[in-house]
Amino acid sequence: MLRLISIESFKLFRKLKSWLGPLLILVLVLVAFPLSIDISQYDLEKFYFSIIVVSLLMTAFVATEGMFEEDFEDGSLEQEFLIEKDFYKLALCKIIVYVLLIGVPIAFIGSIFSFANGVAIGSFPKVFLLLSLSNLLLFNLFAFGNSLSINKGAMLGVLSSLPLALPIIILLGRAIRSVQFGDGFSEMIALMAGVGLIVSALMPLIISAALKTHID
Amino acid sequence: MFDLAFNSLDEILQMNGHGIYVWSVYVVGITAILVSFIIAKKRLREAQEKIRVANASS
Amino acid sequence: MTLLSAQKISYSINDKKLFHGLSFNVQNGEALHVKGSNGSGKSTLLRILLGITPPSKGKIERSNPDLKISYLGHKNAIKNYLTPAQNLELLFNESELGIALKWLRELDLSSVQEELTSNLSFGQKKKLALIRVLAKPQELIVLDEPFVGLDQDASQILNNFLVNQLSNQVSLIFTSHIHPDVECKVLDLSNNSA
Amino acid sequence: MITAFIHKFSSPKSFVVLTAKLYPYFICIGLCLISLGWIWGLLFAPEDAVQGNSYRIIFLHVPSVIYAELIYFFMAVCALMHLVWRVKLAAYLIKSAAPIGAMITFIGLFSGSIWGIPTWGTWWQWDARITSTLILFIMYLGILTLHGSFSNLEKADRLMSILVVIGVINIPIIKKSVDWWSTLHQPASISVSSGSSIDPSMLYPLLISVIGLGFVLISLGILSSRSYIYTREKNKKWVSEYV
Repeated sequence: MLRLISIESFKLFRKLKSWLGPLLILVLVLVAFPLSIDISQYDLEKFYFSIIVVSLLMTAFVATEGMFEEDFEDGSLEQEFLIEKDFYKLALCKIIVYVLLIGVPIAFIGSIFSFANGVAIGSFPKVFLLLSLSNLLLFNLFAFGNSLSINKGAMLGVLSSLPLALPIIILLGRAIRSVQFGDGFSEMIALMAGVGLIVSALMPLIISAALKTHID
Repeated sequence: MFDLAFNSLDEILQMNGHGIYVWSVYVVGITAILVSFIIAKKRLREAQEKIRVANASS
Repeated sequence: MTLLSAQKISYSINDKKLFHGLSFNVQNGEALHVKGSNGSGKSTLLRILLGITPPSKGKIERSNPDLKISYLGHKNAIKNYLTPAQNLELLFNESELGIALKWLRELDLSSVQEELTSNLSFGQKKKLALIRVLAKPQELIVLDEPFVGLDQDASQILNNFLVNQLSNQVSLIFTSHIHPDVECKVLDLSNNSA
Repeated sequence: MITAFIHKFSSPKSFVVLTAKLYPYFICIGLCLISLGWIWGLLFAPEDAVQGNSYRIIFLHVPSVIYAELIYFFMAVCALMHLVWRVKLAAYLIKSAAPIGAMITFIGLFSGSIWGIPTWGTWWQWDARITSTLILFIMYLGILTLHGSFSNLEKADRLMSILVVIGVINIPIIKKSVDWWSTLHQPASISVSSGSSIDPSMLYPLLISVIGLGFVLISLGILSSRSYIYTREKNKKWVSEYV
């Protein structure tokens, strides 16, 4: 486990465009959006948060795009299979590393922007925690979509993994409401954390089966 | 229960102004199913033809 | 002692048979040379023996499920955006790294050690990939066309290494169009295509 | 033992032989029932007090959304059989059922939107049913695209099965979450069919068209699965003997 985590974080750090790219895209969208509408006419804070949520979805998708592709293309997956006999640990570690190195920074930027634009939704830690948890879920699902369609392009990725991500977005919308109205926030967090744990434990199992099929 | 709900063909087509909705839905639905049948039949014929050709040549 | 035995394995892809009913076994310290024309399924056979690809029929038995195997296929499993030294760091733990760096010098790669691997030539990348096999202790070595792209010296080094390993009771399975100077059994797939 | 049993009754050969025999009956029953149901529903059933004549879309809409979900469920069962027992036939059936499912889901969505115009004044609502049907449609497309993108068909079969199984878990989740989410905005304003409160003079033709469409779709499935089995197994001896 530790070996894989250190390998994956080493690799991700070296691939500048894989982790800096999504972050920059997020910043770009969040900056460009308020500029593209007439702020005096609309209440930006009313819907700015949903822009953050949608761009979160997009960045998570972009960030996970090449997750397994490189290892598949250069044969590292086969070597890994000879060592571990399956890909459970690999998928788990990859997801952990990606969430920590890309997902959490994305969540951080998202929360900063929500405050910079005067969105009245409770305290910073709450929003940050919420976005991080939803990123954990999103990264798991997109990793799954990615393992199905390793190098077959974004269209297939969207078709196979976006339907899975919609419940998360809906849940996030519900959670935001609970923060705004100050009721049931801890229940929401508990629910998301619970779902996140279950998904993080099970998803690598499915991803492992999919990757195994790919190298067959 | 088995009385016609309409008095004339015109009424059937009109359906009190809702005819356009009802009939367009049925036309599209029936066409879609028919087209799928035609495609399926054609594919089946092609597949059988291919196998027959392969049989004849071997 | 039998390290690995194949029993009546067949493989077909999209209902096209590649080979059929192959049976053989590999003893400790024995080499097996898989021969055959292009597309006869040599690489696939190696992958089946490794357990990566499941055979369509038949089964592979190993003396020990945790057999230590080194494998080098067509794909080098080398990261292009890292330097050769960093690549080795990914592969080996600290105690093994010394041996790996020794092989790096031996194979004449120390001059490009700090360059990006994507700038290396085909043969240099292949040598780098070979270190994975050379520096790890193992019980079975599986190589798919190991001599392609290697220069005279490197081929000689690899050949000596293989001979040395065989005498240490390590088994070897490989495909190659160049016949190396090792004593080996031959399995020819071209007669077998159904 | 279960494995042996399943394999015996799931050989593509016996499937083709059996369904070829059943096909003429199924298509006859299907066509008779569906014409009966639709003529009854369109011409004889009384006008609805609230919705007027536009409710007659129900005789196409409800059967198609029922089968949109049933076909997916069927595919999920097949996917499990394929993953657990490696039944080849199951994968063939998924592959041939998916386009039919996509088509019938499309009909369901289309008829629903058209129906929405006179009834709700809008052709789209983000409520649980509609959203999950749309997602279902996207998933059918995803499954077809995924299968189409591999040259090694056995790989394609297995990856497709994985996606189908994950999808079947996802559908109820989406439904529940939209329900939960939208109840916060507004009370559930739309309920398509109110179950047993429907008048018998409308219920009978509806039931008949549901059963009729079922037979029609099974016949369609028989046709397309047979041609798909032929193409996949064209090198097998039984195919050349049977055709």
